[in-house]
Amino acid sequence: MRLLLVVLLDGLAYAAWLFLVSAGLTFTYGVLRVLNLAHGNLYALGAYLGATLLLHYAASGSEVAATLGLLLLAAVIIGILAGPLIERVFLRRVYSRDEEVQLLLTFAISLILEDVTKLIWGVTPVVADMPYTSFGSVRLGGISYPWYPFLLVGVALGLAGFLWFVVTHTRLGKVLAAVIADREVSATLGIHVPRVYTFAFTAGAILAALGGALTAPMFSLVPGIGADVLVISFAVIAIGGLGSIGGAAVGSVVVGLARSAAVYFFPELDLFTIYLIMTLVLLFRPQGLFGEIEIRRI
Amino acid sequence: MNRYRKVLAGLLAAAGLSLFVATAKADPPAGAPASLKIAVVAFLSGPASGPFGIPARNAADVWIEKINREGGIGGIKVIPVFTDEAGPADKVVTEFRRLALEEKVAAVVGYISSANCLAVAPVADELKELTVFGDCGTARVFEEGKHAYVFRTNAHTVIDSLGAARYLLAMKPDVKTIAGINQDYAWGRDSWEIFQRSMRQLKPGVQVVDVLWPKIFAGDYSTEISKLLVEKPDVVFTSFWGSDLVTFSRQAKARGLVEQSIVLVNNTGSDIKDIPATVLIGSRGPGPIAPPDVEKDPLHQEFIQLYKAKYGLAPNNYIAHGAYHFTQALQGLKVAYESAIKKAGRWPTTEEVAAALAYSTFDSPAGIIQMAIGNGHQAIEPAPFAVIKQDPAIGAHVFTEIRSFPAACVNPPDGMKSLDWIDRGFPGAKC
Amino acid sequence: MSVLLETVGLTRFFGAVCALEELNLCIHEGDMVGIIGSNGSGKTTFLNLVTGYLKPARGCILLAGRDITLLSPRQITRLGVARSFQIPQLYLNLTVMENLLLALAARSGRVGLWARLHRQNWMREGQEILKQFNLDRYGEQRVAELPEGARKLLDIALAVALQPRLLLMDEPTAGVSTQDKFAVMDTLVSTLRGSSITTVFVEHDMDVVRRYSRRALVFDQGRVIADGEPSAVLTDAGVKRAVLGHA
Amino acid sequence: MGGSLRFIPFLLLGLALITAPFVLSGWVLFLLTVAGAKALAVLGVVLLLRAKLLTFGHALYYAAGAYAAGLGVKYLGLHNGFALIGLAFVAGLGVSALLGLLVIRYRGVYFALLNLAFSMVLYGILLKFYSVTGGTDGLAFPAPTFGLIGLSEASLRAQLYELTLFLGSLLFYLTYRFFASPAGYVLFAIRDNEVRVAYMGISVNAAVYLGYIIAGGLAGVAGVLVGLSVGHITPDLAFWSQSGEFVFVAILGGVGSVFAPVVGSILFEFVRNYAFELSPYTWQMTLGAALLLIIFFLPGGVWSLVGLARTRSGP
Repeated sequence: MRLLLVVLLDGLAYAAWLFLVSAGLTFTYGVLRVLNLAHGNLYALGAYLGATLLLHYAASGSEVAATLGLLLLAAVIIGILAGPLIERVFLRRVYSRDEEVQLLLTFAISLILEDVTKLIWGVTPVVADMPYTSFGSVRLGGISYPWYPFLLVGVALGLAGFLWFVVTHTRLGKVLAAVIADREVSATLGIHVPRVYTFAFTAGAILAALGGALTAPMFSLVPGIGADVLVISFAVIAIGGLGSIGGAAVGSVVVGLARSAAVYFFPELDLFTIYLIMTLVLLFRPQGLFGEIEIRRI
Repeated sequence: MNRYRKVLAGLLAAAGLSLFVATAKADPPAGAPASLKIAVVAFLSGPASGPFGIPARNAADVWIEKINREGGIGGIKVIPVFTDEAGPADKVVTEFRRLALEEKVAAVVGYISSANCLAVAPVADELKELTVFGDCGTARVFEEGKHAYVFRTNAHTVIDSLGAARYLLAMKPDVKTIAGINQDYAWGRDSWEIFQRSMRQLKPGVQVVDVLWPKIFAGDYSTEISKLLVEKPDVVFTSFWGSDLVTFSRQAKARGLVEQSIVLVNNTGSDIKDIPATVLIGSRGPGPIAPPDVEKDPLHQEFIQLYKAKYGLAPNNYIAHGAYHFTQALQGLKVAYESAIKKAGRWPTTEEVAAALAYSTFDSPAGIIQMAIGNGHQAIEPAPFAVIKQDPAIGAHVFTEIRSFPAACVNPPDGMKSLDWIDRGFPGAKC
Repeated sequence: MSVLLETVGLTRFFGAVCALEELNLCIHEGDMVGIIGSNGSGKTTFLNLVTGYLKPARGCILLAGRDITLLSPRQITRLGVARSFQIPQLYLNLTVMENLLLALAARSGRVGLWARLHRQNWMREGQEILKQFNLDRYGEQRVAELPEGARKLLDIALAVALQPRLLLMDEPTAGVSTQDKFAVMDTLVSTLRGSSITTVFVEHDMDVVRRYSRRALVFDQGRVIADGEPSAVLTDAGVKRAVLGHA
Repeated sequence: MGGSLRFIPFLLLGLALITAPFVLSGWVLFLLTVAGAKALAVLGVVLLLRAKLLTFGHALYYAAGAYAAGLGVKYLGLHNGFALIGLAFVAGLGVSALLGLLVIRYRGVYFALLNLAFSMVLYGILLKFYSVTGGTDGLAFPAPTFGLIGLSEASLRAQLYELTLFLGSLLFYLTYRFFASPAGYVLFAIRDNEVRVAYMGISVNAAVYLGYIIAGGLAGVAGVLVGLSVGHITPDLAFWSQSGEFVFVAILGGVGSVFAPVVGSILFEFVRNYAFELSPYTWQMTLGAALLLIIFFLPGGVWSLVGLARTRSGP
């Protein structure tokens, strides 16, 4: 029973992380129908900048709670810098071209960002763990947990709720829905579609960077973290259904719990859990748990 | 061009021999090249570059400068060719062929990844290229094959984990339960295999409660740590290094794992400040953790000073052996060349240098190196271990309880495979 | 005449909208049937259901007595049902001839991976078909460079090249100018007359249906509201209102 | 008359390639061998790209081929080069036939990333089953034998080169025939319009499956040829960056011709070997920038320059 609780707690913490890193990918895909292969690199940039700000901030030694604000700031800076740049300068030119060209384009950008990160931050691990260690810890199920991962559970829930609210209850959500449903028609309705695209891509970039920034205090940052995150977050959103925020949330929880159970009961399977689930889901529901099949009009 | 230079050098030498004999520090032997090109291969990018590759490259840089300042090898100036080890095996082998066939280097020093050593060794034999491995750990290189042109002037990985077992029992003789958490790749698997087999021999009855295999550079170990906290083993053995060890250390400290269990790291490769106090750590061969005899070695002191002067940091800034291992390789080459010159009375052939290096003994910044096993192609080294302690006086982490197990205690004898030697109860070990 | 195609209680919804309701229909061998109706009356849905592109909510489809309801478009095509499309469905980056050669290869059932696509007998037959459709001057052009009208004809040619038992055409004259309309249909009908192909075509032009079909079906809001000899059916006031929106 | 003359450049090129070992340095020869072998895997990527199927996991079959042969050496004691190549080919075909059942239902991003995920699973398996695969340390490929022809160490490189040349030429010719066949054209047709393909009574899935298996088999052979040349294989063969490299080379060369992958592959290997040394930190950036330039300014790849030159100079 106590073991079950621990498995659950670890699984939830991992699920929160999964959701934070995959929300941006599925959001961007949902609106633009472009899978951003540079997602992992935006994540890495957010993480590095977040860590840098933390290190800077820790040196001046102020409030601990404000560190979260710093991490958010890092995500926004990266998103605002990279998002419009990538969308306006590059992506915009290939919307009319084939899907594989769009993938190649984001792949090219991912290669470039990988080295940009290396040029700025080098190859030695960057460590900035203030929030992780200084938020204190709590005893649950007889063992000690730091607060920070549970804080992330809260942030993930909050983010999921916020995105749900924006999509379903705001004017912006309606605009997005219109653009998703039909680009041309929404343009005739007076929606400035290119602006919506820039906005949506930037929002996705901020989300990606936020995932990274919030993770930074838990991990040490090294070159190559972006690629792993891309594959993992793709698996999560493929399970949930590409473009579905709710799907990403459910996918995260499923994978998080399964992976935690695997570490406890079948440690050798740890690496494969996520892919096993993905394969199973796609075998029986190719469009993912919450995805919809599109029928082409002929 | 080369031949022209050689002829010219020969003529000059013949004509001016009597004039220069008094002033020249060391006359180049007959048939010597104008310069000695040595390739230095290490990770300059990727996750292994920070803790291992860059320090190793820098160490080779300062050590070659020192060798040249003191007259070069056999009176010939050494010209280093630095290249990056990163990339898949086919790229690494292509690069090795380029160094041997296009750059025509006299010797290749380096390689940190075991996979690259295994890939390069047969090619070195094929191309008859003298190759001295600078860091890689796997025992397979000389236990599974004979390589006439390949040497390794540092100990192989057996000392990391056998040393860890011996150190653990020295520090905590009454250990009852152990758990392992190792990166899921070849070296992590090797480390655990050697450690648990050694423990089984040294203290039968010790129980292995769990072995965890997170993937390399996984970045998050909180679930694994929860499990270790639930299981409460006396000792947690880990082969983590670099960024993985840093992350694991931080999470383990925050969660109280360090207080609950003894954490034992066999081969550190991270900054001492990132590892919590009370953790037991080791390093492959002396260097960053230096027993008294190595500490006193003038080469050790000189190396630290040279490195600091050029790169601003001590070479053991990272508790990584790479930096020391590359100087060992260069030192071994220098000594071998010079003894081969002495024996031949002219510039030696590659085969003569190889013969001189086999079963040789030489001094290095990591102390005395003996090329004792693997047909004289594989060095043995002592295994130094320590406990990390916070020193309030200087406000930083320091090593305490330094202990070094003699080379003959932690290395198998010549001609015996490591795992057989362990399973047979370390016959011939001198501790 | 024997029944070639029969639908029994065929029903299909799009969300809450009923696109086709309880359709019971028989098409006889050798017939030339024109289906007419306003936009959204269920004409194209009917073709999509018969050819397996959509699956019905209820009901079944029989081809020469065989139930084909759950078969895929490919399987139904292999059973001898070919169709053309309202918006031409072509291989834009292949030449006109290559489009046609693929249809011929498909018909022969020899989509092999060794012998060439451009083989002599297929090329000859392809030339003939192109001639019939007045497309022979476009043979070596990429479809992407073709004018709209020629694309429409090629789309139909690809279906005819399969030599089906049943040919379904979705608005063969849509996008064709008024003066060319009859020319296109004349070409088609003369090509089809020599064969034993049963033809069903969907149209919204009353004149075309009146002139070329032997039987007219009128669809309105998912149901057949009239069925019979074209001149009789199309003069009905209710039909006119349904098709044209006014009487 | 003109028809027979057209073969002369090919004949000369063939002669030059066959006699290359007597002229070129060992390093260049080795590079050409590796580039030629990898071109086979790239050809598979190109084949799939013809049907608009972009894969970021093709290294899966490359590694499957290499490891099938590597395990053949380790456990079956196979040393015959032809047997090893056969084994790799079958492994490439077999694994792609199995996974193909799942992935052929997908297009676009799903196809690209499902392949990526599967290749990462293989990568994980190769790491996991350490005692079988040697983990990251990899497996050794001792010098192979070729039936009755005994191989001396000295001539091994030249023989491997010739083997790669002949086997590669054969497979390229077969693929060329495939591209010209109805089944090959169906891939093009799928690229343009899957609906019409189905309405011709042609099975889209079967065509994609066939293409996928052929691409898998080609990659399998590429894997074993590279393994034999390098002498050692590691799980990196299955890593995503290897797949990314194949895609890059495919786009660099272009998908217009079976020759394009060879041109792209050789160009890539040489540039990589120099550029990597010049600046290891900006290597990927260079690749990315090159890819952007190709996407925007040279969508047909380097091969389209050949076509351009031909139309400008030709009658």
